[in-house]
This record gives sequence, C-alpha cells and structure tokens, in this order.
Amino acid sequence: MVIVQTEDFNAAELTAALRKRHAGQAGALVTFTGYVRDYTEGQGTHTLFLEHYPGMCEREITDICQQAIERWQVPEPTVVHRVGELHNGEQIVYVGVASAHRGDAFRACEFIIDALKTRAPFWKRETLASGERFWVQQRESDAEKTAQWAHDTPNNAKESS
Amino acid sequence: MVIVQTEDFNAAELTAALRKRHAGQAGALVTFTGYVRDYTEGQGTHTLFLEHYPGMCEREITDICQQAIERWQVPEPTVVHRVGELHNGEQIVYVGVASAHRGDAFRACEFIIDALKTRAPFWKRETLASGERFWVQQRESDAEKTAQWAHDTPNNAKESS
Amino acid sequence: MSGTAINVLYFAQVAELTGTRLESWPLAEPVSGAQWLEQLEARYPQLAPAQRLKLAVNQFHVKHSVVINPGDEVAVFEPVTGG
Amino acid sequence: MSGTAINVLYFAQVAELTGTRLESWPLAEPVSGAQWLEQLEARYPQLAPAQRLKLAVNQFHVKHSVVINPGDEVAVFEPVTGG
Repeated sequence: MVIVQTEDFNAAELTAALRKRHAGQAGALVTFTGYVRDYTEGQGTHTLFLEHYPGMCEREITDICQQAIERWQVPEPTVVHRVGELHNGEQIVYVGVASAHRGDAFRACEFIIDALKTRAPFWKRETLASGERFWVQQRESDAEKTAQWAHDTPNNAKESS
Repeated sequence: MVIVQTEDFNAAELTAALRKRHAGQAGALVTFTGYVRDYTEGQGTHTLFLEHYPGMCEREITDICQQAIERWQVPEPTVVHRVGELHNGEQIVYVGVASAHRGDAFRACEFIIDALKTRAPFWKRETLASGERFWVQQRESDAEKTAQWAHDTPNNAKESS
Repeated sequence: MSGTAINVLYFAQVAELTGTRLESWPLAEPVSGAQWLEQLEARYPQLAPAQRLKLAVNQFHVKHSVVINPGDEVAVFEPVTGG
Repeated sequence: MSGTAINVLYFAQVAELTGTRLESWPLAEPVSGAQWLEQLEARYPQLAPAQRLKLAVNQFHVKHSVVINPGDEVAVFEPVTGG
C-alpha cells in the first residue's frame, strides 16, 4: 500500500491495518517513522515544504516495494509519505514491513527508506525562523547507502532469517 | 525504559512516549514488534506461556540497551516484554529506538531484539490445539545472529549514518 | 506517443529558476538528454550548468544518454530529498 | 555473600523435571559449575545430561568454569527462547 498525502497519518492505525492484511503469516513487524527535525543546527527549522511529482512518486515507491518483496520474504509493505507544509516534530514518512523472519523485515524496511530517499521524486524546502528559505541538498551518505544495497550479497547483508 | 509485564501493551503509546523523551533530537524512529504466530506449521498454536526469571530479565535487557547506546548514536531505547499466557496473534515484545541517524536506529533495534532472544531469561511453552504441550527450543539461527554482532565491524555492519 | 513537441515539467528549485512548472517545448526530431539540456541552458542561462540536473522521461529516471522523442513527458530536477 | 548453602532456582522444563522451582542446596566449599552440575545430575537423573544446561550465578550468565560460592544464587535452565 503506497499513499502520498498532505494529511498527517496515524502510525498505529497503519500498523494495525498492515497486521490485518498479513494476519497469521507474520510474527515480526518493523516500522520506520521519519520526523521533521532541526536540520540546521542552532537555527531551528521553522517549516518544511515538501514538493513532489505526482504519479511518478507513487510509481517509484511501488517499484521499490516490489523490489523488496522479490528480494526478501516479506508480503506487501505499507508506505505513507506526506507532502505540503510540515512543522517541526511532525511525521513525514512511515514504512511498515511484516515478515515471518525478523531479519527480512529489518532489511526490507531499511532498503525501502534508503531507496525512497534517492529515487522517489520529493524535494524539501526549509524555512528558518529568520525567514531564510532554501532547498535541502541530497546528502552524499544517502546516495552511498542506496549504492550499497546494489552490492550487498546475501552473505554480508545478513539476509539469513 | 525496560518493562516486563503480563498485560498487553499499546505500541502507539510506547512510541509516543519514546518520542517525547527524545523530542527534537531524533528524526528517525524504528520499532520492532513480535507477535505470537503459528510456530508449528499446520498445527495452529493454541496458547503460548512465557516464563521468566524476574530481576535477571530486566537486568539483562537493560544491559543490552546500554550496549546499544554505547555502540550507536541512540538515546535510551524502550523495551517491553510480556510474560504469562498469550494467544495467537497477540503482541509479545516491543523494541523502540529513536536516533538522529536512521542507520543507527535500525542497527540498534535489530541488535536489541537479537540479543534479547539469546540472553534474556524467558522461556516459551507452546500448547497446540490438540492439547500437546512442549517447551520451544532455541533456534540455531538466533544464536548465530547474536554471535554475528560481536564480529561486525563498522564497515560490514553498515553502521555509517 | 507522437507529436511535434514534448511536455516539460520543472520541479522545486528548477521551477523557481525557470519561473514556470510546465511548458510545451517544440521538438520535431529525437534528441539525446544531454543535447536537450544544452538547449534548456540556452533558454534558461540561470540553470547553468544544466548538465548537473536530473531527468525523468515518462516518469522514469533516465541517464543523459536517453533519447527524448516527440510526445514524451520530460521532467527536470535536482537530486531528490524526500523521506 | 556467605553461608553454608546456595539458593538454586529451576526454570521452565528444568523446573518441570525437578518438580521444584527453588531449593536451598548445602554447599560449604566453593565448587566449579561443571562439578556442581554433576551433583545436580546425581540428585535429579532425569536432567541427564546436565552438562547441556545453562547456569546463571547471582543473575548473570556464566560458563561452567565459573566458581560457585556458598551464598550464591544459582539458576539452571535450558537455552532461553524469549522475544
């Protein structure tokens, strides 16, 4: 399930719905939640504006989830990403993955958020308390993480269940 | 925060409390929830009884959390583990880890649940629908996973943020 | 798809610099992504160097070696920063 | 701690096999974990082979090479299966 929306989401409800979809199969459930934080140290992020490419966003995230399903033993994950204006401390993104094998749930969940950060067409604009505005730059570490997933073999990725 | 209790827990409330404890510091939050599932394929687990060693349990889990805090950039995690009689589909364990770096949150959360499974003194007794009872055996894969954490260096454990 | 133009979408900082988010761009013959980015920079010098920008064609990420055909939907943007 | 006995705690399957969960076990002199497990098996043959069992002394996991002293709290159990 992939949703891009302006409204806030209830992580507990998303988790409950994910459980319901995969009842009985999954003894392990891993979630990732991302929040707006003080990106610029000491400056205090006032607001964050998230722009996106409708259509391509949903397609890319769905494709990322499909890759996770093919690579690990996980049923369909849940990804919800917000767009529009967000404030300090608010939720931005939720990734929920169920599995019969906890290692698979951890791996798939991290793969999805790593891939989302370098592939899904979202852009963050930050507005500081001072009124200064700028577009957030992609972090090199994010690109490196995504590249790493391509090289990870079952051995060094701890993919065993 | 480490709690061992017979009552069910509300994962959403635990996550909210964890957020509150570390407000502002943490843009990433990873949770693991374990559920009672059909351990014996085709047999249908009727009930699971969890016995524990009071005192030592809390001490071991607290020590595991402390190791995670020393190894990764994570503030104090939340671990809740249930004991007593549990039924199919019920929650057994919750591990919540916040961090400024999502990689650290994933690593610490998985380390904690892996270590808990081989170090925390809990024992599961399963009762099948047929009335047959037996004590669950530790899985070799769990012991192997815990051993692996001792060998993982920052390079191959993907510990970079 | 066919036609004698492409639909161009600008996002985020690129949209701020071009002052538009969507425009029809006349294109009669196929052109490589790199060549098209040269044309884009000629039209919007404020985007220079345009070769640093990312492209998506018909909603898929593509390399600059891609062939853009008349009728395509072409998106131009800086590296994504979601999540 | 001191005394002339240890407190022994049995858990899970071990407790079912011994039929008790807690007992005071006379011990005047220090003894290794492995030696004590031999005594345990002599008393409860149904635990054989007792050397497969795990020990905790004063609520810490220990190897069988540990020295058990009078006054210690000694727990005996099979590998843990929580989580």
